[in-house]
Amino acid sequence: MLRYALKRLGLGIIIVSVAMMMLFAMVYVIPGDPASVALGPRATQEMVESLRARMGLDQPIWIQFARFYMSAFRGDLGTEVLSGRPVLTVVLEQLPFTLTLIAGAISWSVLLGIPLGCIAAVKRGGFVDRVIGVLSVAVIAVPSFVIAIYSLLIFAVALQWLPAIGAGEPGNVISQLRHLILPSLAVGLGWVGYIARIVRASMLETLEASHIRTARAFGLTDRRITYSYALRIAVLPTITLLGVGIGHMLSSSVFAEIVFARPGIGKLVYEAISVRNYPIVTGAVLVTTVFFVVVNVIADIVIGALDPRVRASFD
Amino acid sequence: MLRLAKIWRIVRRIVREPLGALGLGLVVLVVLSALFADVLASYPPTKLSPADRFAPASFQHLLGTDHIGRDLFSRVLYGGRIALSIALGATGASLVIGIMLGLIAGYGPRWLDNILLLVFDALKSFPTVILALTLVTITGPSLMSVVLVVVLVSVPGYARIIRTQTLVLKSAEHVMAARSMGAGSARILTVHILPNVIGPILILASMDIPVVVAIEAGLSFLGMGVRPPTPSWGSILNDGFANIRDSYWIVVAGGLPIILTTLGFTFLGETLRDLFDPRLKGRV
Amino acid sequence: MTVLDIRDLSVDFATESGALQALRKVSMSVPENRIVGVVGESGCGKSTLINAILGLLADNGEVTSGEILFEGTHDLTTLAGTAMRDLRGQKIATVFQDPMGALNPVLSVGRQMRDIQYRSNLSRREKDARSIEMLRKVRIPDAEQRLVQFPHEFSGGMKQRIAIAMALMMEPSLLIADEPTTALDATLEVTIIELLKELQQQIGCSVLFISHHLGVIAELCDEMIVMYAGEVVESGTTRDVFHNARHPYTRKLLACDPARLTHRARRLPTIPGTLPDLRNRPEGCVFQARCELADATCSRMPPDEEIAPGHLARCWHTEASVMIGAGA
Amino acid sequence: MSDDALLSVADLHVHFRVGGLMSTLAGQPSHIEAVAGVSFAIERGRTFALVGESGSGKTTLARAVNGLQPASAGSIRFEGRELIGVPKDEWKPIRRRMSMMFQDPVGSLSPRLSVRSLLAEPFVIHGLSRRDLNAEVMRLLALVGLPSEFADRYPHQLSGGQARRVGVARAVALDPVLIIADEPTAGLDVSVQGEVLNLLNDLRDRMGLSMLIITHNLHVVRQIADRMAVMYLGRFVEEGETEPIFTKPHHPYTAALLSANPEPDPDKVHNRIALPAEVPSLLDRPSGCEFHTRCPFARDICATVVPPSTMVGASRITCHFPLNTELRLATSESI
Repeated sequence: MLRYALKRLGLGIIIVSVAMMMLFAMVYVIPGDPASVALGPRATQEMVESLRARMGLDQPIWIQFARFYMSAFRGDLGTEVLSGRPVLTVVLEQLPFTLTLIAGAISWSVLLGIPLGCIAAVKRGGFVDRVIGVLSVAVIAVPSFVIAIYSLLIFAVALQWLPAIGAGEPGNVISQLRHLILPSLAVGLGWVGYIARIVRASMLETLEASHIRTARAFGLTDRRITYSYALRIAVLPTITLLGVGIGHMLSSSVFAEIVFARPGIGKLVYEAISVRNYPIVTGAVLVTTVFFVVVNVIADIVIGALDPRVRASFD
Repeated sequence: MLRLAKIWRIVRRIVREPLGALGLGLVVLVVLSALFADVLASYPPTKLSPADRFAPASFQHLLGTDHIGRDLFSRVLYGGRIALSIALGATGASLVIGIMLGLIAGYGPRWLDNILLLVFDALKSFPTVILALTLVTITGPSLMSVVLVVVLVSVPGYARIIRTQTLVLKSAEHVMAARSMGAGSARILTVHILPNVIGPILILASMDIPVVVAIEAGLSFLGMGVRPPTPSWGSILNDGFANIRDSYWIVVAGGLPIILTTLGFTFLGETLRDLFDPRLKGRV
Repeated sequence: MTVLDIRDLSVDFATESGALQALRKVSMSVPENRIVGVVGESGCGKSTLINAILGLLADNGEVTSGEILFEGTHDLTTLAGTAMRDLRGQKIATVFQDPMGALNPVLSVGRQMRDIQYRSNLSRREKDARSIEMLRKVRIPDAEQRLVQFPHEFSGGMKQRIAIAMALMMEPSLLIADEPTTALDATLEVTIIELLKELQQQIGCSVLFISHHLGVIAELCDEMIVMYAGEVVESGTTRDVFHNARHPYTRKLLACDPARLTHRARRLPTIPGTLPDLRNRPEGCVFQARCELADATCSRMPPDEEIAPGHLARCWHTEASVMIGAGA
Repeated sequence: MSDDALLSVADLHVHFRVGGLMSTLAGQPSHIEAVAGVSFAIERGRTFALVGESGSGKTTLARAVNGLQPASAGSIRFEGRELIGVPKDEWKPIRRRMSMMFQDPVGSLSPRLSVRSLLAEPFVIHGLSRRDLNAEVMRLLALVGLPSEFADRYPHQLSGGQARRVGVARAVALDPVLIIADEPTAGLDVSVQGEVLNLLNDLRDRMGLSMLIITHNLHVVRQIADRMAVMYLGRFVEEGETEPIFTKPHHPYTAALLSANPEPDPDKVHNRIALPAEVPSLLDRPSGCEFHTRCPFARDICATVVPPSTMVGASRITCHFPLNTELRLATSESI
């Protein structure tokens, strides 16, 4: 188990390194000089030159990359050009807001999606199954930012049931929760559908497996077969899906944060881009990428713990 | 003639499913309205008329007007052209690239496979929208940037599926049999592997069309997609969002076509998949 | 007493191109403390028969006639869910063909063996002790240590032993073994057969043993039935059927078995022709299209001719059939 | 081993890489030897059978002969030419002379191709498409006894026996001199097995083919092979003429395999040679004679000293204490 976890972690580190290489290539190799862009058209040649030197842009490309790489591993993502604050601090300030949003979205979509998937699988082919099927497909199809805008229009503007803007007063949990409802609805709604579908599908697949036939032939009760023998296998794909899904949720949360004027990584990046504040952009991308990879490593380790076959195949 | 009869049979099978009929209807509606936008629209989509700003829906303006008096109905029709052409173009490009890379990774040498897998994993580990925003800042907002984003985001998915299938088929007995006869890699890939992996991936791609529509609209909503004044559903939403408290109809006009298009293509794709490849059921 | 008594059982499957009659008027019985073999080639209806007995027919399958009497009292075709479930695992146990898929991959072997004892009042420790005892009986070395292991940590032969241990744990009165050795190598196959025989005598249960391997049936079974296209064409003691087969199909099938040829033959015997379409069964005898004795009488349903006490053949020409396959 | 043999294999080894970098660093073996030093020859027009249980390396050996699996050492001479070290692009003409049939009758046919395209494929691959392909397809169908309308069927519409016939037709399409058949009767009912074996025997006689048959089914061997070899853990334990081995096996493993065959006669009393324990892992080969962990006749020396390869009668065997009695596996006793 430990070996498996270590291997998985090693792979994660390699993936992050490759991702950093790509990020570096994208930002620094593609034409357009960050220094002159950052300073705007009215900057003098000397100003640009001095900023270039300060940012290390006058060095050969591979030295720039090595520096970027080494400092990133030390946790130094550079400093913001204008305010001079460390980028990591700025990004980490915003991270909790995004995490809260994603946690909210995951919890309610899992709590709703798994039971719906089970019900659909058990009542396969029936009316309830069909309704759950159509609804799942529908909520998956509609883009989350449209859901965000429409729910803002309906619940905040028209009905005025819930607040439209911000993350709530600091320290006031009730207010924060009220501010969380609409954004997490927008981010999580599609996931109810995804989870319900995958649980239904893997449940049906598992129920057809020959070991389930064996269990039936030994007279085990349907309850035990469904919820103990089959569900244990059927939730495994859900965990993988959620790991990958964190990426999608980070994307949806960008929209949710902009629509609901909520602080967070997405809003930070969006605003940094409009003023061409590159260090913030790369820093935020790196932090979210690391976050994504870490979540996936954890998801794989959880699966390894639940499924002895996975552990064995990694040895 | 035979082909037409075959297509007709498929259409009849789709329509027999309620969801398929609804999906096909919506898709036909969206495609026709985009094709005949110039006939159906009563105003040019970019024509300003400051006198009519913020007009709610009426017979002159079926969906109302926006903050600079452009007719929303006309903009929605022309926006459909943009959305659909990006969806088709970008999906097609990603498919071609994805299939080629997948075949190379699955059939080629092990080291190349490992490198490609790492690249795919790394690409997928960037959150889509943040990656898109970063790219667009570099390349500037344009139609091509949107296509580029879609390709970068969807190629790893297609390639991975094709790779897995290819790996399985590579050691399948019918491929071994062809190799033992002396067939070369080109023949094995095109005759013995590709026809067996392409069906599922085409269906998956058709189900990705709504995703591409959403990416285009999303980027345009953030002002990072097609440049104004080109009409796009996303930019209509952007215009409307600024005025959501007073002129709700603008966001409604921008959002509805997105919802109808994504639902239409998804329902159609689901039905196609259930009819032609039940094995894929439940894949997301 | 007869443990299992099947009378006139017919099963239909609804398919897109019409009803498929998978079993037609199948009658057979399994007496107490006997091993009864079912032999037949693919498509003969062996699996349908087992699924019908266990009440595990697919959703599109339906029993259209007949009854399956278990211990003379319960008709398994009409038994409702809970009552049927109480029989399964308790009174009727099953070992399936595929040893790889028969155990749940994410639960330990011990947990699964404990779970099937859920009806007993034993403590957890006592249940585990019983599991260990059973594993020892099927000769799994280091049974205590292996209880906590997962199915993938066992070889195919070991998994099949575990499946047998689980099946016999509740000391059922009927064990159904569905091609339990087909997936195994020959040297493993004989050890499993010998194990089964030994445990059957120890426990004193009856066994319904399904196989396409004539040698295994001959070695293991006391009685046997031969199935073709969903019908029982011949039944009797193993000795009667092997030495004095009277249905043309049985005679041809026996002749085909290369194990009978102890010297190299110029041409191996075969059965020309193919199975009839079960959606569109021929009138009368089901084997007539492939039978050289077939004549006009065969278009009427043949009777189950009694050759000797307990030896039946469903054929009009049981006298003439002795000529078939004689050359082999 | 005579020089004019069609195929002669000498001291052939095939390795597989197992485990990754981590397990190598942990000191576990990084390779397993699936085939570990095997020698045999096939004369023209003769049939040679490889017998063994799952994991014995017989399929790997066959694939190595055909070049589908690279060999790591040894020699394979086919029609006088050394095949080991032949560059990839020179294999094509060799494969025209040597064709292969695979285990799964239906699965070894490409699912999206019609029988017509499947039968035409050998000609297309070898650049013979100027021939009248339709006539060739019809000729092949007739050769294996399938009606001509089968040309328009697809693999999933064929029964196992029919698919196997298509496989045989593909294998003989280009008039090869050697056919390698991996479990030609696997998954077929006994009544169909006979048809396939008859067909193979016929074609061999008519076309003067040589065959290498891989199987676990001893009855098949007896009906089709002139010579045979028994494999255990990637090595031959016994090799020789078929009939003598069947009547008088010298290696205990051969004897055990032969005795493990239940016979279709309820009155036979079996004298079985039971094999205790399980087949050892290739990662952890036993010392001395590799069969000693399961051999009922093993003595002390067997666990320590590798037995030499010796000729006993007409067979070459690897055993310290060859059996030397007529095998009486079963005795008929009238009851």
